[in-house]
Amino acid sequence: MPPDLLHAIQANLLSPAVLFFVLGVIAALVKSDLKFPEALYVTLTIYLLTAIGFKGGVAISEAGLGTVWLPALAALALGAAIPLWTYPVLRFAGKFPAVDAAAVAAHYGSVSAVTFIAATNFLNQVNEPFENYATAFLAVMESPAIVVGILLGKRAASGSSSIWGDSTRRVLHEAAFGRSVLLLVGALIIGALCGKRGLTMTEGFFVTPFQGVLALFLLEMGMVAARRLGDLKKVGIFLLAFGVLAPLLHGCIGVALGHWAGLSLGGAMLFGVLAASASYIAAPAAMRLSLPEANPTLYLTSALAITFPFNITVGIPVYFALARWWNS
Amino acid sequence: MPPDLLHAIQANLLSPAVLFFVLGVIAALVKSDLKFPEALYVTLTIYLLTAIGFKGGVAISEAGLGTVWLPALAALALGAAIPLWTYPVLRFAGKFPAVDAAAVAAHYGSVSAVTFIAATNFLNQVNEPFENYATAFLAVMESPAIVVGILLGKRAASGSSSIWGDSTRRVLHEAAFGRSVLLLVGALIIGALCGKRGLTMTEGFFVTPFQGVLALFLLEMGMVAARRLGDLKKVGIFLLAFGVLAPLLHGCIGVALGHWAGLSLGGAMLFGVLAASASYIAAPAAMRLSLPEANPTLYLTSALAITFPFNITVGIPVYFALARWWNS
Amino acid sequence: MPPDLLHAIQANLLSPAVLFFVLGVIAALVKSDLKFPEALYVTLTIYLLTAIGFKGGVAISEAGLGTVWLPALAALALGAAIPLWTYPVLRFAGKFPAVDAAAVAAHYGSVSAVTFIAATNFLNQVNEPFENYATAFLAVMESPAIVVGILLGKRAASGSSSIWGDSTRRVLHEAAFGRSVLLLVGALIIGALCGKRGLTMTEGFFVTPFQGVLALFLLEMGMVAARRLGDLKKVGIFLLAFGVLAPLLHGCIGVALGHWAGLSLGGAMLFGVLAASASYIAAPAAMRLSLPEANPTLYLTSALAITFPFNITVGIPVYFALARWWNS
Amino acid sequence: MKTHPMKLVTVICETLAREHLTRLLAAVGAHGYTLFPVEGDGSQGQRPGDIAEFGNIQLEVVVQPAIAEQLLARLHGEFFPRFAMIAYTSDIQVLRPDKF
Amino acid sequence: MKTHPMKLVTVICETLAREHLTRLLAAVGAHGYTLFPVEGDGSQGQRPGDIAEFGNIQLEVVVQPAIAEQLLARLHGEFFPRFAMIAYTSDIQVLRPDKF
Amino acid sequence: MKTHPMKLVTVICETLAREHLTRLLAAVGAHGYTLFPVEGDGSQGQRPGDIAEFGNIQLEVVVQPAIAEQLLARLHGEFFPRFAMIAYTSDIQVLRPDKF
Ligand SMILES: Nc1ncnc2c1ncn2[C@@H]1O[C@H](COP(=O)(O)O)[C@@H](O)[C@H]1O
Ligand SMILES: Nc1ncnc2c1ncn2[C@@H]1O[C@H](COP(=O)(O)O)[C@@H](O)[C@H]1O
Ligand SMILES: Nc1ncnc2c1ncn2[C@@H]1O[C@H](COP(=O)(O)O)[C@@H](O)[C@H]1O
Ligand code: NA
Ligand code: NA
Ligand code: NA
Repeated sequence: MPPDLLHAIQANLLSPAVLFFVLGVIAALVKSDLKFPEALYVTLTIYLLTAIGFKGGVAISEAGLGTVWLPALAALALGAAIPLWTYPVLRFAGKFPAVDAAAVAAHYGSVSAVTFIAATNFLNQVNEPFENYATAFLAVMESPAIVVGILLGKRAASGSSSIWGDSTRRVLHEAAFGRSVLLLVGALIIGALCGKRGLTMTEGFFVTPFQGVLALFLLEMGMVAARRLGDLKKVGIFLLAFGVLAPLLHGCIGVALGHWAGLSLGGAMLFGVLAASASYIAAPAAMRLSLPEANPTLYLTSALAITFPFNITVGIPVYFALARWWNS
Repeated sequence: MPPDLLHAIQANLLSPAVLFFVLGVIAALVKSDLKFPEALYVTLTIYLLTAIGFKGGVAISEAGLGTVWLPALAALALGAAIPLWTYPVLRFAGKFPAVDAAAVAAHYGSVSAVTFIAATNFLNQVNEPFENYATAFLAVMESPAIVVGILLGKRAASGSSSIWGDSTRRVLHEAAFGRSVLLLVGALIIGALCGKRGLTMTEGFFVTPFQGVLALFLLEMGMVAARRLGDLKKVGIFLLAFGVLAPLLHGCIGVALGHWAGLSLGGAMLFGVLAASASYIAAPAAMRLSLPEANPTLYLTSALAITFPFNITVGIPVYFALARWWNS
Repeated sequence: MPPDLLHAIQANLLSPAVLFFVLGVIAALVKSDLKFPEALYVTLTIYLLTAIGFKGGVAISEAGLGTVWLPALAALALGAAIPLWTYPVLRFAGKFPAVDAAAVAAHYGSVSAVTFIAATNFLNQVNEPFENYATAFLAVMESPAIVVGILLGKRAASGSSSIWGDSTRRVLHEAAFGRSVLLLVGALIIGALCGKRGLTMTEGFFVTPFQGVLALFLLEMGMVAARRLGDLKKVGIFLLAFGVLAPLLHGCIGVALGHWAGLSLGGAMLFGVLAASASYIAAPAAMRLSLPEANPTLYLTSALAITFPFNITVGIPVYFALARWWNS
Repeated sequence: MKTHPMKLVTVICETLAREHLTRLLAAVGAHGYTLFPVEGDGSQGQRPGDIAEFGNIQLEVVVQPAIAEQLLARLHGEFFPRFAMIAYTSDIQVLRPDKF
Repeated sequence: MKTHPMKLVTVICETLAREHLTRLLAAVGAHGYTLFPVEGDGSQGQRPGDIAEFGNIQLEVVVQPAIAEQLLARLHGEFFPRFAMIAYTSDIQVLRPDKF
Repeated sequence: MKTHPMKLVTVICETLAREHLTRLLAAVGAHGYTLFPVEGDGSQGQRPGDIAEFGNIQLEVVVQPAIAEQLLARLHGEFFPRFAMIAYTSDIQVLRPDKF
């Protein structure tokens, strides 16, 4: 490994956020009675999403929509496209049933907001500037892959009655107004409308405590991810490998695409992180709603117990090294 | 409309707090799955009340009780008096049953802490100074109208057994020790005892994040208010008009009284806001307890779905313009 | 009383944190409907423990483990030893049944994190420096006394079946991985690994709002403690006296030991506070699990309704005066 | 184990009726109760439960059949007309009949 | 007080089935329901409930016996194969039979 | 739909008994359980539930009648003397008897 990469990995592993994640993993493994209340989990989610949304919106108001639309479109297209190649890989190389392949593919095309936030945290830490409006890419990448994945899966699954029947409408509703999209897009627009002045007023809340809140949240996510570790043996070696290789591949593609779309080193790296990350809240919820036949153990374990920890610890510095290599 | 007023309305509508309120309204209208946990709602309430109480108390310790008592007494009297004219209007012009008229009247004499806080936020934003001890007026205005309203309503309603019988005692207990009064008055006294030094110690909590927390809270309140919009058609045109005209009238009276009591422009405006605002938590709870015969749809819809959003968006800049006009 | 002590007591009583504690006591006594949601209580606990753990860890990384190990060992030994003399006192002078004496003894050997935090708050307020790594003493003192107390009690109690049988293993598990130990020790290690740079990144969360959060938490603890006041008459005069005299005695011993272990005035005082404080969450939970025959009214009332309020209000300045006297 | 028949009365109602209800329980002679917040939907609309004051509670009380009877009668007469609520009884078996 | 027999159907299931369930209730003609988050353990593993999406809800609905029958049949056919859940019915007594 | 009789055992107890209880359930052979925090009032005073450790939980478990019997017996012998709690059983109907 090149010394730069090693250094980046070490810097990442020794950041408070990642160490709290590790503490969470340990807490779950030793079966500590530590447990976050559900209300705290939701509160942290709302906080993190509105904070990055708002800051992203302010950044858009500074940069102008003209700068943002092209890479945002690229992000959207990439998200929608990823299931198109992951589905056949899982279906034919992995021999998964069609609905399961579609469900897993949807997860990897969609994104993990926490992974994205951890990556911006990493960039701050190594003093690498990035386009703050990258939050807009996060916002547009959550839903397209979910819709594509459901369409792929629906051809195979069959809903027997009207409770299941009209789900396409509901999926599109979720894609547009689901909690995380609504908060992100809403806060983005608010930030764009308020501009710098709005940020000055609220930075004691949206900026000052942000990094510490992220650390606390990753403590919880460490526990949540580790609880799924027991399912690793149920998913098979193919999905284990997929959970590490898919993000690496998508990270490369994302970094390249981000670079091509004119982003800075930091921005291209974030693009790679988004492509590499897999959704573990929005996508599972959508799958239970629209493809309830798909086996949740498969997609939850790969997204939450393999890809998420991999990205948080090793992936982020790797995509950073990739972006640096590409840029030079 | 005078350009100043237009400008003030625009400034208000483009503040983060009001935009998050609008986002909440939208979230409810599009039936998003976004939902605040109950614990978060309570936490935000506790935070906002203790924070303004504490800061208000520090301001009292600076200004001296001698300065505060007269306007505080005026506030208390105004709160107790408002039901005396709103009740007959609702009873005879509006043709409401006596208990309903009394219940609605109680709501409009009492106050909304959030509206008050949003108004101080507005004043900060337009750099208009105000008496920080105005929180004391908020504290003394919550209960009197509720007591008056219940007395008005009790003459009409009839409690058939002892569970309902001893409610007067309980109402007075609530008026003195109910959650919001206790937190506000308690924090006021603590602030007054600690003075500036206490504020220095705790401003990283009570001041730094305050505006952002308010924005988050208004996001929730937008959802809560919007969920009641469906009831608008149930309350009739009279109450709809009342929900807008009563605050305008009370705002005028409040601004005038505040001015007369020797407050600054900002202070008089806050006085007007208090008079104009209607309670939607403390008063409904008191009505369910003491006038359970009154129809909650009437008072909740008018206070929460009409008056509250009106004040937050348009009312606040209007009362500001009034105060400015009065002052010049 | 020497004027210095009086002054210290007064300074403590007029701090926001202690005044909010008093407000909580009043809220419970007047039966206000104020109630903290359980999720808020847990959140505040997690926040306070990780914040002091993290800051303590950073302090260890500055001071070096070489400085910390000796006083930490002394703390651990003191914690384990306290039950050895409190048990016979309660058993023979107090005439308590063996399990009850053992249970109460465990509580007084263990520690109250909130009392410790309130003491650091006091030191900050009177501008007295102290070893920030003292959090390490807090971390090592929670469990030993609980283990000792359970061993003392087990000889007397008898579990009739296997649900009760294997509890020793579970007690040791709790002692090592229970929520508060895990958070404290985990955050300590994270802080030590991250060092000053980690603190710079997260101080907007772990430092800026800390004092205000503590004040809010003490508001809740005031209510919780006051709800137990009704049980005072059930525990008898002996335990009442014990609840005040034991902390005074342990405070003296702690201050002396801390001084002997080479700590500064502030550090020795914190040592005394730890010795003097009694656990009211971790120890009761361990007792219900391992000595369910012990009467919870006894240990909860003495630790929570007597010793805790005594320490928060009067004890802390007394131990401070003791440390000053010892140092001069 | 010998078990004894007892009645479980379950009440689901708006939170703001809580104090009235617990006072009614004391009045009819119940020895304890259990309650928790719930969400609900019914004839008076959805109650999402993000604000306790606008939400529901579910209250469960174990009582002697005669007390259940009395409780229901008073719920019917004094509470049903005033609050959004439902109530029902079911048959249960307990071990310590004297406790209830 | 004259009481009337009615059925209480209790469903404990993963939170993500919620929307399907409430739609099913509407489809079979229930007039209301009550629900709350719960933790659980069962054949599909522990559900600790710190993240609602990975947790359980308990849903309780009071219905006429005929509707209970229908509800159970559809739960059996359409829900049991898809979701982690249990369901059971019990006999209860209500005062206002027309409400359900 | 053919339903099968089963027993629902409900236990309301102080939170700190939780671990003992779930171990007891495993010991008597229950296949799952559901629990949630509750507030309560009883002979041992009010439990307001703002601190989980000082509050109550309600635990519900569906079991075969024979297991219910065993569970009750052990609750009576080992738990009632030690913890603030109540327990009761009721008759329910399930669709998949082999699940319990
Ligand atoms: N059929 C039902 N089954 C279960 N819960 C119900 C039912 N009807 C009403 N509820 C509950 O009782 C509350 C008040 O009912 P309502 O007065 O009909 O609005 C609702 O919010 C529900 O929580
Ligand atoms: N025997 C049981 N008694 C009570 N609740 C149960 C039982 N079995 C399962 N559950 C509940 O139903 C949920 C789903 O069950 P399962 O599909 O078996 O994992 C569990 O998480 C529990 O909350
Ligand atoms: N009669 C009752 N009905 C319903 N719940 C009860 C009853 N008695 C006690 N409880 C519950 O059981 C808990 C412990 O009861 P106790 O041991 O009597 O204090 C109480 O806190 C209540 O939650
Ligand atoms: Na992705
Ligand atoms: Na008013
Ligand atoms: Na101690």
